[in-house]
Amino acid sequence: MGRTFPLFPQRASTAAGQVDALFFFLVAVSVFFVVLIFGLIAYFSVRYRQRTGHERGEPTRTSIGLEITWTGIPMALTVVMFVWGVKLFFNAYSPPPGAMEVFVVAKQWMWKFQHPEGRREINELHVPLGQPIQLTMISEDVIHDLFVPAFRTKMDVLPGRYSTVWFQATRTGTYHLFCSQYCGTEHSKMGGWVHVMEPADYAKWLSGAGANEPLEVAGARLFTQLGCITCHQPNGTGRGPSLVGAFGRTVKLTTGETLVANEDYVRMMVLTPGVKVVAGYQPIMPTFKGLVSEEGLQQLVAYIKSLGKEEGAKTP
Amino acid sequence: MTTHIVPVRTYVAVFVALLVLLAATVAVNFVSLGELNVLAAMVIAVCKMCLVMLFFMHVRYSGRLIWIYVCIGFYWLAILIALTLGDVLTRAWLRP
Amino acid sequence: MTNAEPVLKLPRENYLNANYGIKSWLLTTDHKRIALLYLVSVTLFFVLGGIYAGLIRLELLTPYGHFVSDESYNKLFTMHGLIMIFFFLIPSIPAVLGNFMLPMMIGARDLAFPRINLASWYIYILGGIFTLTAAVTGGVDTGWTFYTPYSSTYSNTHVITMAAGVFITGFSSIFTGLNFIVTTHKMRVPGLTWFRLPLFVWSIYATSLIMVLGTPVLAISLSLIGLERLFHVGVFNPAMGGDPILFQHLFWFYSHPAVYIMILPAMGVVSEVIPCFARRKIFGYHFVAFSSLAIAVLGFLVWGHHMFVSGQSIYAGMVFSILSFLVAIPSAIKVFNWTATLYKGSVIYRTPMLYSLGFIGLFTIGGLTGLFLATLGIDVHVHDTYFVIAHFHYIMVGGAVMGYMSGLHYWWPKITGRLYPEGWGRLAALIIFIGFNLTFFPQFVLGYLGMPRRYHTYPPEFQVFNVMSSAGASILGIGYLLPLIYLLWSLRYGRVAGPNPWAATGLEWQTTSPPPTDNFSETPAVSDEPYNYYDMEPVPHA
Amino acid sequence: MPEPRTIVAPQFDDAAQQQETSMLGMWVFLATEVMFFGGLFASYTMYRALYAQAFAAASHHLDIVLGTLNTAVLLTSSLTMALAVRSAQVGARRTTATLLVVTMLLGLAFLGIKGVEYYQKYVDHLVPGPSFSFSGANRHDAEMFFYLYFVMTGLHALHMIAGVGVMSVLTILTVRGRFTPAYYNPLEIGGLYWHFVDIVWIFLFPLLYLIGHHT
Repeated sequence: MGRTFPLFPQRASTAAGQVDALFFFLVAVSVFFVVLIFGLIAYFSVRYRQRTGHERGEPTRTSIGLEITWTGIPMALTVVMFVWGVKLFFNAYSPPPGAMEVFVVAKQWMWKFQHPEGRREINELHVPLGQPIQLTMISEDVIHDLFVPAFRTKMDVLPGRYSTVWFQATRTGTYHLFCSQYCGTEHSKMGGWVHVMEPADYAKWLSGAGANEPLEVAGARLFTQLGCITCHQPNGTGRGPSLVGAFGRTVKLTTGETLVANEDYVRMMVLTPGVKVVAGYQPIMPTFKGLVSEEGLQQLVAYIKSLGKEEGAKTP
Repeated sequence: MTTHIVPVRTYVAVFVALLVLLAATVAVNFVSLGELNVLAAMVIAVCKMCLVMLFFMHVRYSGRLIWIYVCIGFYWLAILIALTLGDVLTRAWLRP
Repeated sequence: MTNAEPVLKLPRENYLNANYGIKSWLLTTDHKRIALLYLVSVTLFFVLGGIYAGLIRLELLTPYGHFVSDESYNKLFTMHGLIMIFFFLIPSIPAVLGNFMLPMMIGARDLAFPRINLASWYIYILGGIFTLTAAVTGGVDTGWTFYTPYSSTYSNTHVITMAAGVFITGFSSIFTGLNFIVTTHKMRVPGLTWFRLPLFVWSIYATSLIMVLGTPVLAISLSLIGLERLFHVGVFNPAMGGDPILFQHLFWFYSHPAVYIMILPAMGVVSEVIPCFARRKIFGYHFVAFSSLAIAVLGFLVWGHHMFVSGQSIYAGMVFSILSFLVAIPSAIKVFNWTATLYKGSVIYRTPMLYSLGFIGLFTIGGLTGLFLATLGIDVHVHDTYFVIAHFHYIMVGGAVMGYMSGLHYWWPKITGRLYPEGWGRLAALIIFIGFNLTFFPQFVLGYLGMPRRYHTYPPEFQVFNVMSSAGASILGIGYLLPLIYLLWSLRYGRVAGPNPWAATGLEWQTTSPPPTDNFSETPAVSDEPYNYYDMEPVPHA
Repeated sequence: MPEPRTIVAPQFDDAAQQQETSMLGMWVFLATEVMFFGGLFASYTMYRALYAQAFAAASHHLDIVLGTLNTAVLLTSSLTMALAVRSAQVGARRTTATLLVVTMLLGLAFLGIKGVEYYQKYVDHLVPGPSFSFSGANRHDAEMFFYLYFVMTGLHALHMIAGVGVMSVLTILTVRGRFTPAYYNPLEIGGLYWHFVDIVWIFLFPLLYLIGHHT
């Protein structure tokens, strides 16, 4: 944080080293071509400079061989870059199973985080070392972007749709967290810090804020408060389908379409229930738009997810 | 000038064909063909467009350059729609 | 100065003195006069955009945002981007140099539609008036990218006025492009086949294709933003089931190819200047010509690389990544061919040549750093950071503006009939090259360090590089002031150039400088391939 | 017919070059127009893919009879336009003028019918905005359909209005005897524009009125 003069960003995640390796490969290729082109230009323009004022250049002949060479070599190099880049890219957006899920809500101009154990924080994110962390993010207003340079991770945070990114921290410390998608007046102040802690310290930090309610418990309470429970009964006898084990399952809709019940689907069903009704049910569910905040929605998602894990457990 | 004068008969024949196609597209709409309904509607629309362009707009009697510029707009439009749709339709693939 | 040259005189009758008075300029249909109208107006916008840039760099000297407020800073970079892109870079080479030179290079008396050409300028000015209105009444803070839903719902600034300005100016470039396409097809002199065309014409033709096919999509997406702001319903509003990413698709469908609108004409200029001052026919003419068309076509297939982290499908990201690599190939082909042209040439260091050599170097760096951004894994880290800023300034300032300066100096004697002081020209080129690199190279480091773009305040550890950048910007500013002064000076006091001061090939040099209103006293004929420098006289001494 | 009326602008060598040039110019302009509407067609395609059900439901609120009638009106106007150009080619001035007026009237009829449809939508609260109401839970998606409907047909109607303006100028020029079998460029170009606007409608009709089958 002090007045240092860094030339290279810190490396604090499993992805950082991999991204840097590819970066250095591209730097090497670039330096080679820059030296080649600058060198040739300098050499030619000195070696073949006009001396007497009467010389003329030699006639030009087309050389198909040369043209093919300098088309082919760059093309081959770009294929290497492409394949290598795709590998890292897919990795950055495919969270490993079992990652710890932190929910993020972005709004002009702050970041709100909810840990699975229920602790909430603003503009600061505490994470344990060595544990894959999946961020499930949504915006309340415009497009934002969560960027942690030390982790080499970045993902836009959209209104109306969840986006995810994941990382696994490898060094304890405090790192910059930026909003890198322009979002209005205080865009440059919409930042904070990521604190990577030893797992034991993290556990201590979690319990430090007094009694925390795990997210799925908060979600379960909302589920009761909003009256969802009256129709979505765990034994399937209600007017709506039972949500036990529903998350992640492929569902068939009244229209004949099928889709996978993911976070977006859960959110959509709460806000605009009549659009994608599960086959065999009536579109009678009322909308809860305006009655539940983005944080509340994330708690409901967490709750319904937890129902998927343990059959019929955790009834409030 | 070397302009081609199309006989009135041709114009009228094209017009009748257009009206028949119009009737066809409305008629097909009253038959349930599932996904094929969209296809039928679009195929008929493209046929109508070709008739208008080839005869009313004299593309049939025009040089290669005109043909290129007739096609170019549609080609670019196809790029726009195909790549945009490519994004929308594959978004759900990664995260089920 | 030793050999006794004949004393040159300006031609008695030329397009500049054919008639006088303000009306003879404002109602002219002469492509050469319209080019000068554009020259004056784009220069004014360049100065304005430059002032915004100066204020941005001044603010970023310190990390804490001492100088202006958050809101003002956001307006500064928005106006800088909008003015530089839509009112300077896009019209600069096509509407000034292309307008002047295209008909002359193909031996025509004028463009195909002279009145539409004049109308284009008026449309451009009208768009400019809207923009200035938006600027004077408080500015716009959406960023030049107008991302929704910020621009459509949240911003409280004059978005509609500004969008209208860009919309209107868009039609100016559509009509310019249309005019160039038709002129290139239909107005060439007998004997001037496609493979005898100067490469500048090829590149302007490719540019025009992009203008004609891309700009309307920008126009319609800006209209949709306007409608959305007016009626509070629209296609981009997520609260209404709209998808803000759709806007990004439509916007970049134009705005990525727009980068090629800026760089392709500059490449055309370089392809003229390098053979002339290397006294050698261009290497690989067909490859350079077709690479322009390849860039125009492939350039439309890569827009999604601006959206790798936007929530676009990652499979679409993959497709856009490979296509983005593909579009780098024709640019590489050009660079290698220009370099090969120098081999066994007879190189003369005149001002246009210095700018063109600078172009090749800076464009090489800009192009190679483009590969970093096309590489998915790296883009995740550097997207929306100063790395991107540095990259596109290497392309747009190091590339397009260098090319524009090169072309302006190369054709200045043809346009005005007079030579500028060569020593000052070389000095300015050197200052600009140094100032440019000092301004923008540190930004690559800043970007990889993780400094996001559009940041008014930033962590203090980034200050050193920001100070370097601001220092470079002041050198760059001086560099741009010099040509403004000595070019104006040369209008009156410059040495008379004569019809062909560079002993260059090309039809534009076969008429007097400045040319007569009809361009040629008799229609020239072409029976040979271009750039036959082997049979040309040597260049006269400076 | 008076030959001097064949005006060749100074930048051209002869009338043939002038004619080819203006035709090419118009086709390039139409390519631009394709992309101008293209942005809307792309938006439409995307949302129709996302909200297929709602689009079908909303589409059933459009009047298929008026839509079909309007299509027929426009197709007829294209025929009269093509015939007008033809009669100019053979030098039948009066026929040309008459056919142009008929074309113009058909264009106005189209706009009139469109106006009736707009009014019905207004009465039915189907204009997007605060007063929009749509039975069924997918109100937003239906609103999106109607928004696109109004923007697309609105832009088309603007083109029609411009087309009617062009027609009236052409009629005046025809009556004044400005066109001859040797020079009728403006007519031919005006015709291209009119047919293009017709083609846009040929696509708008099935895309907006004929989604999901009717029973």
